Amino acid sequence: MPEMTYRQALKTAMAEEMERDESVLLMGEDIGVYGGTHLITDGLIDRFGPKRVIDTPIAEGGFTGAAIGMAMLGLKPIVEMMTWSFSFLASDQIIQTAAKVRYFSGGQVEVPLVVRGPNGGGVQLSAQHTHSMENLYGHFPGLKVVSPVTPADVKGMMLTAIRDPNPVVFLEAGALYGTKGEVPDGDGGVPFGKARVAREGTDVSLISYGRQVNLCLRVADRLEEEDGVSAEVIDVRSIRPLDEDTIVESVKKTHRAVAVQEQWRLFGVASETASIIQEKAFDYLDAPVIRVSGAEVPAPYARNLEVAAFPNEQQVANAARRTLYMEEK
Amino acid sequence: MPEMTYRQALKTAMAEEMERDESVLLMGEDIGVYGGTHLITDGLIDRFGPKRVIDTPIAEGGFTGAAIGMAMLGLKPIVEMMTWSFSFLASDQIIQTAAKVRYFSGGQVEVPLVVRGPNGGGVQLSAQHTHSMENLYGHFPGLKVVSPVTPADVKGMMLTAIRDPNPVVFLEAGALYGTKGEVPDGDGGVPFGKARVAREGTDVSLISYGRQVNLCLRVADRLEEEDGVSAEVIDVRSIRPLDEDTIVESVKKTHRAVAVQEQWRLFGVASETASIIQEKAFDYLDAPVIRVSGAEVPAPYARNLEVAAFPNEQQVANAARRTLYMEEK
Amino acid sequence: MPAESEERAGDGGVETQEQRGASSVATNGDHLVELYKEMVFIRVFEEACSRGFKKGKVGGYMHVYIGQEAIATGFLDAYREGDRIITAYRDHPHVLLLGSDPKAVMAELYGKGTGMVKGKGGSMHLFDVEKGFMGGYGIVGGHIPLGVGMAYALRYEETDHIVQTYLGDGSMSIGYFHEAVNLAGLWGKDGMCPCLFILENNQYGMGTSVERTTAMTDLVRKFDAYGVENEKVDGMDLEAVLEVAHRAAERVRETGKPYAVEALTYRTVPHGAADFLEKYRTKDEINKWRKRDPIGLLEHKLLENGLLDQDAVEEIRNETKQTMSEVTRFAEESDEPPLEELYTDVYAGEDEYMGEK
Amino acid sequence: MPAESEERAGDGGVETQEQRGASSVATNGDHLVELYKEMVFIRVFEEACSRGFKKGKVGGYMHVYIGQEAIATGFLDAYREGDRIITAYRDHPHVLLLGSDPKAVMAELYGKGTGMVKGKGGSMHLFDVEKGFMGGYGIVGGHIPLGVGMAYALRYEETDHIVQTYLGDGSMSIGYFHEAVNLAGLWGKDGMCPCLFILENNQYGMGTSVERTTAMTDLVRKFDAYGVENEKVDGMDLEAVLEVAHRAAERVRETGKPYAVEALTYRTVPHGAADFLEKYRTKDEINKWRKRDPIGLLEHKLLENGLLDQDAVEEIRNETKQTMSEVTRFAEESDEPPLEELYTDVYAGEDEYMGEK
Ligand SMILES: Cc1ncc(C[n+]2csc(CCOP(=O)(O)OP(=O)(O)O)c2C)c(N)n1
Ligand SMILES: Cc1ncc(C[n+]2csc(CCOP(=O)(O)OP(=O)(O)O)c2C)c(N)n1
Ligand SMILES: [Mg+2]
Ligand SMILES: [Mg+2]
Repeated sequence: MPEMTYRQALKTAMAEEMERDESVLLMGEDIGVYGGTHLITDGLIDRFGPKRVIDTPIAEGGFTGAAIGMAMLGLKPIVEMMTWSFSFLASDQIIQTAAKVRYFSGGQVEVPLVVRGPNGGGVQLSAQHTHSMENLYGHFPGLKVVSPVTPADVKGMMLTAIRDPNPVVFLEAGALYGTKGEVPDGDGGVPFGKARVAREGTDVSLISYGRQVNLCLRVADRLEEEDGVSAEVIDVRSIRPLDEDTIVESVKKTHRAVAVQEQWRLFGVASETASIIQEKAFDYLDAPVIRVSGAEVPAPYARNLEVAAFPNEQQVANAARRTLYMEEK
Repeated sequence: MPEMTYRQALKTAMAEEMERDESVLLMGEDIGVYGGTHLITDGLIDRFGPKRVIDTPIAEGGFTGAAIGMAMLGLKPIVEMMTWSFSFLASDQIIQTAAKVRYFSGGQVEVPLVVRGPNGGGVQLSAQHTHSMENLYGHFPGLKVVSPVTPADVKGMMLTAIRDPNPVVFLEAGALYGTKGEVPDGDGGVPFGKARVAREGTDVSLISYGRQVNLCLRVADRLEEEDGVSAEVIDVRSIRPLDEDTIVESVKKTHRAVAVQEQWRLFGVASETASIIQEKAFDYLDAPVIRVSGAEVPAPYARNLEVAAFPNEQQVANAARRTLYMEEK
Repeated sequence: MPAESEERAGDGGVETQEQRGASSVATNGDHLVELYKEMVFIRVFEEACSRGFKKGKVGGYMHVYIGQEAIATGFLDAYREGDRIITAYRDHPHVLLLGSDPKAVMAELYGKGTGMVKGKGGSMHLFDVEKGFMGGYGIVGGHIPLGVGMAYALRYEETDHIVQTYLGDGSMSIGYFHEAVNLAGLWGKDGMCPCLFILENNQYGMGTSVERTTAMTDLVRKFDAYGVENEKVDGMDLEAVLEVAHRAAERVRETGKPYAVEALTYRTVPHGAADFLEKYRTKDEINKWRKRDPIGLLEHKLLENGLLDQDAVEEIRNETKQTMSEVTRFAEESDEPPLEELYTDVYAGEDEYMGEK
Repeated sequence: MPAESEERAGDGGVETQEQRGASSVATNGDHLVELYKEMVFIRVFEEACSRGFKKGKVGGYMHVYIGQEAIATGFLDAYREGDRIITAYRDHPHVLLLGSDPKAVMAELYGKGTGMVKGKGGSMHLFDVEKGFMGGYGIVGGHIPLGVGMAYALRYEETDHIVQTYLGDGSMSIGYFHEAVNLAGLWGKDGMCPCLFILENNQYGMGTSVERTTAMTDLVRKFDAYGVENEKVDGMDLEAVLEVAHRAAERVRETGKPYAVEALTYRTVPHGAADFLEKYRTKDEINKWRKRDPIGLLEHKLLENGLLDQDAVEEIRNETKQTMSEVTRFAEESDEPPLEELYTDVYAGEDEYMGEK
């Protein structure tokens, strides 16, 4: 299997599907001539031309709406949000139109739309450019929401997203665009609604998604070394549909869980995770599910503050120890 | 104590505070000359003039932003969203500016803003006009979010909201504008961050907010009559800050909880409630917390479908029975 | 003065087959009589559903088109198969004029399973995709970008279809108008946006008159800011509307560039359900505009020219009313949607519904 | 042709004290020399922080103003105490020209506790409310409505202060521009919107040139759609900017009506941090514009008129650079913010922080 970066995997999936399917096109700010702010689409305008790689004015609501119109007539637009932080401006179109028009048209239309872009923080972009949107979009029926973290998943899930006849909110781990991993060749999609067991373990389940999965993997190593604890790491990966079974199965085995999220505590994915676990694995739980979340502040700029605003190894490791009634370190 | 409708209580609070404080003003679509779509502001333009009761063009993002600008210079604007369903268009201003500008200005400004309007469904307005926004806005630090259900609370919490130096998302139970209740005279505010015990009970806690509180009260009566079960009903009332203590205390007493919400299941207030309870009252719980939520569909138009889309008495009663390991009916 | 302006439409420009075909009393009286019947039909429909609303049989929000009939009637006369139509929530006449079954429309308003969108959308969300009607939308201005995107798609697929995007005066204040029309102008430079904007200027957005929403009240000139050429028409005069409709539609079809027409009109009834007081305008104003009722004006002209006589007018009214009783009866007698319908159409494909039932 | 237009500014209109005071080489050479120094200062500041960025000492996004200096320098010369200034993320010069401590600005970019917003905002979110600077914002166009609302508040409080709202060419595509400027025009009818819009047209929004964002490229005329009068100025020519700045500011102050000025300029450096390739424009184009560098142009004029000589120019540069080393040293040597600061300023009042620490 070839190694490639998250960025390359993403581009490969889009470019390959564009080759296969003429109805796939790209839209967004500076994705063409400029090459893409994060260079995800670099070179594609030369390959596919400006009718299929459309540079738009700064108008997130308007061009997302236009993409929905295109999708309703059978095209498959992939819209880049330069960052998901700008998507509040498109949230009305995504939620009020894309997610619902199939329903309120009595099933007369489909909206095969992908909206993609970097999500989450970690590069000092401060308050207005740092958000984790999974719970916001994940709340709404009619949308599918995914959050891949490995290069292999980002390729496979992008293929699935493009082929899905429904609107897909595709949340990329922006801070990881440059990270490498093995990516299978071919046009195989990774299905939505299946969590990934990123590491097997027996004593406690660390449940997360996005770049926090990597954090959890580091914590798992540390717990193994420092405490002889075997942690299982679950990469939720698909936010809506959410794979409750894999989560519940893991906890039935480990009896303990820590849910980790970069986003804020209230109404987040970790709350949902805890809520599902207590509902479906109540009798298996040996300790409350502990949530580790971002600090309850808008994202700060200064490096040290930003680091402190997001979950860190020590917090997660200590949360795991608490579920095991071990001493914190 | 005089009896008045929810609508009157709301108007009374705003009008009285406008009398007391010149810096309070109202903005929104058709709130002046037209009288307000829901007649909340009817007559106020005659009383306070068009400089203080500003009819705006249809531009939710723009006028909410303008109100934030006013607030940053010390005015206290109260913005009407004709329905919270239109607020996706203003969500960028509410979340990206109002909630964060104090933080990213290093504390140099305050935003004493209230954004208010009807929230939730129940009157056949269908998919684009029916939303419950508490989890969406409740997620963001920098905002306060409340959801009063009685006329007394709507008056008292509106007074508190206007006086609060922070942006407040004020979610009214639109379907209850015409319902009556006793409302204390005077200018006393109802504090944020305190849940209300709407009915005391010992066997199971029914936890909700907005118009579902009334549903829970009816269910409590029914459980008492039909099953001899004593249900406690908690009106969460303030979504952010969320009064975890009152919830946890109640469950420590009853050992069982049902969390009821009109909104969709994933990442909702009920998830948060369940999550808090399992975290803080783990050893007191005799059964998993059960969530009752709206059906996972955009709001349908037809009366029968709409009724079926929202939590009903039977669902809640049966959920309560399940927590008591009783047979469902 | 749009940057890329060629000439202002109306001052010359190619005259096409279709255009010459635009009906006037002189050239095609019979067709005008047909259109008169359609206008009466959509008027009677609106009266019928208004009664349904008063009786509590129609719920939610409902907005009728009374007073504005000449606009949709005229522009949809220029509809060709394969074109797409999109509008906001004041959508009954558009879908009816496209030939949808009025029973299905009325049943939708009544919230019945036989409704055109299965009772799921109601008055604001009519759809008939087979007939080119891409919906009815409830967020003011929210459908305008959709229309623009559809126009792009039609050229991307190398067809010569166009989109007619209807919008109200009130919608011009919202960001969507600006963002979408700007995109249309931009894409139009490459012939990639055959979108005809039809501004139904009924002078109010709910209770707010145009001069209370903007300091620049010559509304159609707002399209100048995007390089989208435009003109105005008397929206009460069907013949005038027909002329511009055919000419504009063909122009858009040929060039792939957007074009905008403002049709001045008046809604002689309340905005919608919740508008009981109408404090924002006077009885006098309403009455003044009632005298320019588009159906009345056309009727007068047809009578004057002997294309209709009083008996024929009576008969058309009576026939229409009779049809409408059947339509209403159908709606009343239809069943509510089966509860199972709650869970369909959430997603396309396999997972139609995700959740517990 | 705005609905309520009086006369186009520039063709007559009252000449005020302030206006006559606008400096030209002829009328007030000394003041021009002062402004020249300010322009050099903000240029050198931008060069210094750019070096900081390259060294990795400044993080996140940072956008500098190199090439555009005449605009803020000219317009802020018309600032009067009590006025408010608001702009987007390209905000260093504005706050510096208002007299904020450059050390606090540089320390902010370096993410230090001595930064002007305590290290919480960074380059895009500078604030100095005491000096009238209401921020630095990162969502394109998002600050425009704020400026309009502030203008309303200033009249509501019956002051004669005004707001200067800066915006970029790229921001004109977004709905906020439309919604906010329309509100300004509307409120201006009652004299309730003393907002001066300053369009910094540097011809690109990131990598997208104006003609790739709109079919109507005569940008300032977009304000016509809102009844907001407007004019253009050569944004490279400080004297020209000064003239319009003072005249426009006084006009807005007197009338309470908004006004817009487009200053044509060019950013002779990359857009910001992530713009390494600049594929969207040619070296030739950049060089062409470098020849019209606003500092160069002014320097040339001052030299020609004997208001400065080569030595003085040298000295100004050297002094500025020396100041800047101190500024940079201060930023480097300052401490990061204490961790406790993470939790402050979330809320005003009692509950500054809600949550576990
Ligand atoms: C974004 C948004 N804001 C407010 C409303 C409420 N609303 C419904 S119709 C309407 C007036 C629209 O006026 P106009 O566009 O002129 O259309 P008309 O009703 O006159 O046909 C308003 C404000 C809405 N549906 N959407
Ligand atoms: C809503 C939004 N969309 C996109 C961006 C990313 N972005 C940052 S600056 C910029 C270009 C803005 O151009 P312009 O307004 O001309 O200002 P300039 O940078 O030229 O000063 C873009 C697209 C953003 N910050 N906000
Ligand atoms: Mg109208
Ligand atoms: Mg620019």
